[in-house]
Amino acid sequence: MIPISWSLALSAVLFVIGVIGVLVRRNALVIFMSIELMLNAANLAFVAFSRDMQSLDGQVFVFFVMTVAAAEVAVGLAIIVNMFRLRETVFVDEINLLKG
Amino acid sequence: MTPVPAPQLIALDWWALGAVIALSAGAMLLLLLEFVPAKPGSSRAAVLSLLTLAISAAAVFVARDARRSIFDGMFVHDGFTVFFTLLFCAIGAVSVLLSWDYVRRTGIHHAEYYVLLLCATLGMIVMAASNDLITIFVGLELMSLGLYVLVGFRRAHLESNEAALKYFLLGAFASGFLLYGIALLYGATGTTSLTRMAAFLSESPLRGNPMFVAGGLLLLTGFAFKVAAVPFHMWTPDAYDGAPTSVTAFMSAGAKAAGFAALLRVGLTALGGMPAEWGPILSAIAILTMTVGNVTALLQTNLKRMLAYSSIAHAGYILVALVAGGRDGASAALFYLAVYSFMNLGAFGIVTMLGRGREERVLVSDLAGLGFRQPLVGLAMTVFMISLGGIPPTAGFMGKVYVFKVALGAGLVPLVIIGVLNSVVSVFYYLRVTVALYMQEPQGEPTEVSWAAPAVVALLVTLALTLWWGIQAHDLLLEAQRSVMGLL
Amino acid sequence: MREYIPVLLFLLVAFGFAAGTIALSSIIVPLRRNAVKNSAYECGVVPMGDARQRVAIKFYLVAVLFILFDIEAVFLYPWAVAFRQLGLYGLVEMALFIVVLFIGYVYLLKKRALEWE
Amino acid sequence: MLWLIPALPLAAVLLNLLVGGRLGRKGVGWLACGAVGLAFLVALRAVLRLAALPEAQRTVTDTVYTWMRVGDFSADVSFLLDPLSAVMALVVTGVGFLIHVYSTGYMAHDASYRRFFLYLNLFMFAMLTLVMADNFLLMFVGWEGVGLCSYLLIGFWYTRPSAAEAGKKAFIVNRIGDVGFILGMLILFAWGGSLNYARLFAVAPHVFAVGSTVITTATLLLFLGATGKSAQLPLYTWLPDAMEGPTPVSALIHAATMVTAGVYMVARTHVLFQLAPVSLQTVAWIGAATAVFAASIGLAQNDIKRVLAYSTVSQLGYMFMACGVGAFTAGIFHLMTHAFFKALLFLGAGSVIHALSDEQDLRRMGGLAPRLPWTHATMLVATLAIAGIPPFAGFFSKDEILSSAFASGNTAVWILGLAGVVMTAFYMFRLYILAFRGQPRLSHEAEHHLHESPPSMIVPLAVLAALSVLGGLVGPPMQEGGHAFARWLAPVFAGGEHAAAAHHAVPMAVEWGLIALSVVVALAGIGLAFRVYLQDPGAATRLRERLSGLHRTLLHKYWVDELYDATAVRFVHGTARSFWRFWDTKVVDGAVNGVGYVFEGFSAVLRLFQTGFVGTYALFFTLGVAALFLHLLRH
Repeated sequence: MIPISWSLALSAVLFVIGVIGVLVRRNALVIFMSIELMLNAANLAFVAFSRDMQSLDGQVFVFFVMTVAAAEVAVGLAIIVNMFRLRETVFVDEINLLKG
Repeated sequence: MTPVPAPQLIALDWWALGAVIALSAGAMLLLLLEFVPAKPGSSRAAVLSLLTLAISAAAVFVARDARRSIFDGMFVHDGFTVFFTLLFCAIGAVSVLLSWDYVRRTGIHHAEYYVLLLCATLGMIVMAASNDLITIFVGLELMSLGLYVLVGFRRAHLESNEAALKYFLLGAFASGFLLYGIALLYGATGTTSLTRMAAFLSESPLRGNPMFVAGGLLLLTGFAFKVAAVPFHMWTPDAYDGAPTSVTAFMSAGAKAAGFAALLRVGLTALGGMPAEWGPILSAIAILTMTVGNVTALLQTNLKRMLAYSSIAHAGYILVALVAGGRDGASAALFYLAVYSFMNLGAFGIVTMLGRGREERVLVSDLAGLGFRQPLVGLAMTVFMISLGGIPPTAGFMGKVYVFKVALGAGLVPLVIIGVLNSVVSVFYYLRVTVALYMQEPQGEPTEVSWAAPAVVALLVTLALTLWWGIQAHDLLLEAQRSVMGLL
Repeated sequence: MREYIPVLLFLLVAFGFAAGTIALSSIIVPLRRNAVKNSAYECGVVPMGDARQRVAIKFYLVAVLFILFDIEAVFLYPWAVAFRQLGLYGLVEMALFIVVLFIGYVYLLKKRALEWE
Repeated sequence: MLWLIPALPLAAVLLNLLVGGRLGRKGVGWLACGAVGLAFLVALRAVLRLAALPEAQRTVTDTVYTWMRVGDFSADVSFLLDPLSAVMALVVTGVGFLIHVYSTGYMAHDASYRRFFLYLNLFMFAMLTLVMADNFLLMFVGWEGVGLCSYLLIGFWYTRPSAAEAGKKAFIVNRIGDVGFILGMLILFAWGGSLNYARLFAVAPHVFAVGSTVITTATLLLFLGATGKSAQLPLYTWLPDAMEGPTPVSALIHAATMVTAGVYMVARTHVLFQLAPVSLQTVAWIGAATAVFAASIGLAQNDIKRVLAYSTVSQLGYMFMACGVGAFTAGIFHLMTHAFFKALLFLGAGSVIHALSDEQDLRRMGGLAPRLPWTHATMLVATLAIAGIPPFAGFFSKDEILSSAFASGNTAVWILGLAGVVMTAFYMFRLYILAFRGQPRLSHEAEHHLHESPPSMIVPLAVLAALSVLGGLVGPPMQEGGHAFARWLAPVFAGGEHAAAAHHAVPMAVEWGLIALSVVVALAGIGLAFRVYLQDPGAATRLRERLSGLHRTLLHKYWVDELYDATAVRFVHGTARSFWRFWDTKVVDGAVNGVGYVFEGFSAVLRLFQTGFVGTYALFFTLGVAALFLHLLRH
């Protein structure tokens, strides 16, 4: 059996990769994918804890997170596509009408 | 293979769940009604939304004295839930009234607008009523997803879309942190139920357990984002600025109150009062939030942005109450939230009325001379501004008095002094609005006001409450205290 | 303090790994841009036209809708596993769940979101 | 029924808002004056009832309702009538009523007649709330309210940029003072546990050690609030600018009532101030310094209202001086007499301005005495009163202040006070002479329209003149067991007036000496004014003949006059003017604006962070999280 610390380490690494991805990428879609990575890192942690503690709560939580993530995809993609239609760009460093 | 017992719902529970059921049903009904042709320009959707909100509020009001824990403790019906459900229904209703004419003017009059507004309200209620991190998360996302779309509802409008994109990306980012925090808390305590977490912690306090503390902090971060606390606030001015103004009004009141509701519930129920480690952190955040919000607002020329920064600053005052902690702190926060919601709705409400047709006037200078041409608008705006500035005899003043009183009681003298200094600074930019109203002549085309009966009703209600709670704060205060006492 | 050292190490490893991979890839990969390299990768076939060409929005719409409705399976599975234990209550709840989704489906149908042309 | 006193003007405000448009000018005027007049009568009846009570029970409170109650903390809307607030309520409603009546004449031709009375009544409501509150919180409500009204009324003619600017300045300076007030209040609450006067003052001696840092800080902060509202050094600059408002406003708000709120507050909290000797010393010194400083500036002003404004600042300084040496009775006494004669001076000045078609420059007046007989007579009374000539009201109160200062051993403060007396007499008679005596120097236009004011303006002048003559008689010096006014206030200041006790220890002869000295000094100032301003070669011969005795002696020593003119006057003028130019416009304004610039600078910097880029926002978010974790690691 894989020790829980390994799963947790993996989850932490995934999370940090996600955070760094959000910080360094400029394509809104890629940023969004990085955020999904963060969510999945959390999912991994949930599942790992769940198995470690023999409790189902964590796994149930993962279902909800997945659902929410799917809904977020729908909304997010809609916003990003609309942005592309209006501005012909998905690069977040070209989008700053609102500032100050 | 023992059967899982079905939850036994007594009649009272159905009333308690009434708000949630009514809002879900109302939202779905509105979606389906889209396909029953209506007269062009019909107000069906708005009326139905109001009705739904009224039914929700009424259902919860009927069961206001009940204390029920439903669905294996995931959903609790207690004083706290009742207080916030009523608050959210009121915020929703005022927002619907403000949207009524505004959405027509700006060409976003679709039933979906109201559906999303109802869903977001539902999310807020779920956040306040949840006693489990799972449902809190679901409620938060329900609210956020609704708001993301509402912010970007003017699809052809560059600013609206940009605001939605920023709000969405950062909101999802913050959700990631929140979720990871929940995961760590779950790992540390083995449960997501707030009650069981509290029980677990009372047996084996995890003081200093890194996983527990880190989890708590990440959770705090997630909520701090929703309430727009510095340094997690940066989305606020842009999102408020770009969003349709009626949506700005709704989210500035509702989302903030919901964030604080969840934070308070988690802090008070699960973590046994605010954890000691949070004290200095919350103070630092409160100081930063007040100061950055107020100081940045000083130079704003756009009314919506100015009010956005002001709403950041107000989150700071509420955080002061949270630092004071305990039930007193919580009741001060509730009191302030209720007061804040209405004065802010009123202020943004006036902004929704500025301009005719598609034209929107959102600059402070657009108010020039309006005080004399439109006395009601001038008077109402002045009252909202002095209330936001914490000047008597308005509700905002009583809110600050109570928050600072509680903080003094907890020995937070420096924090209170900083708060007071901040509220003095804030008066300068609120005053600019009144100066514009009464002491400036319009440059160029004077601003027209779009009068519409529903918006006027909303304005009068918020105005009356802002004044009433300034003169007679006692009832609301008792209500806030009772709600906190009744926390299950 | 001592018990935080693992956390610190943990963070260091996590950050280090992430930073390391990025750094490594930028170091060991010789950066020589040219037109061919900058063009989209299309499984060895010479790309035709700009890859940025807009895909019909329908693809995206259908894909997203598929995901949304597909997700319901996530909830159906556990229910199916524990179907007998949950009994009638579970059945009713699942029915409600499906009804809510169905309303969404009806809405989509009526909005002609699923019609291809 | 105490609540009725502030409620009456408030009711007038609401009526004016609701139906004012239909009432017409006359109706609006009647409504506004009637409400205040009625408030005066109600106040009078309440005070008479109070006086009928035995001395120890002369405290009536009337709780209207409770704003909020939290545990032991309660914020009440509750009014208090004791001898001190009785004096204030009568002065405010009485003088206020006269000024309202006057305004119906003065503002008769203004386009915004209704708005004017709306603000004025609102002010009365706020001011009465301030003086009749029985706790700090309600007092603060009134305090902010009068500030707001003052701001609205200074900027009343908002189309004039200078008026709008002056309004803003008043607001900013007052906010600085307010910070002090709020913080002082917070400290008192944090340590004293209550904001109710009675409760706080009862526990204060047990909670605060005499001279402890807490009470010193708290009282100094309160005093900062008072300096803002009462225009003392260094926060006085807004008051002269406030003269941009209509003249009745200057009389009511910026002379008789609102600006004395700071003095009232210090007197009200005398229990606390007496626990902090350092604060009391500060009050005395600031008061004395302001008294002299503002008077010296008054010497060089040519705008009739500005002279009066600096004079107000100076007189307020005397009141603080009295409080600072522990003679609170004398301070309140002077507050009352000052309300009479200063209101009269402003109204008289208003009458002059009105008669001259809005001319305010003293250099374009002169010789008005025969043309405006009523205005002239009443102004002369007021001028004599402020100069401290017996038996006019100002003499009694000012003399009491000076004697108390002398008796308390603050000789330096006393000397400053005496210096102020000379200057006061000098600049007031300078004003009087330039306006009413000598050759007319009017513009042709003003000459043409010159007319005495209507009865609605003259009657209030006459009443105030009577009060300026008789008002001092309630407090003649050297009475066994204190004079009537002191006995009336004794229950409030009981046991507190150590300085007053010392005052009575001064031997009779010394006391007479002090009185004589202050009168002589005042007369010297007056004489000097006559000499300098009527000696002018162009001055009317009639006056020269009337003063021929004095004139001849002067003529004799013509070179002295020359020298005086060349040195002293020029010097005094020069210093006063440069003081005004430099200190007023550079240092104080600079500081006020500087605070603004600093904050705006911060604001500009903070705005830079708001780049509009999602990446920046996410970065700050992450940095925030990182900071939280670093904080954890350190603990």
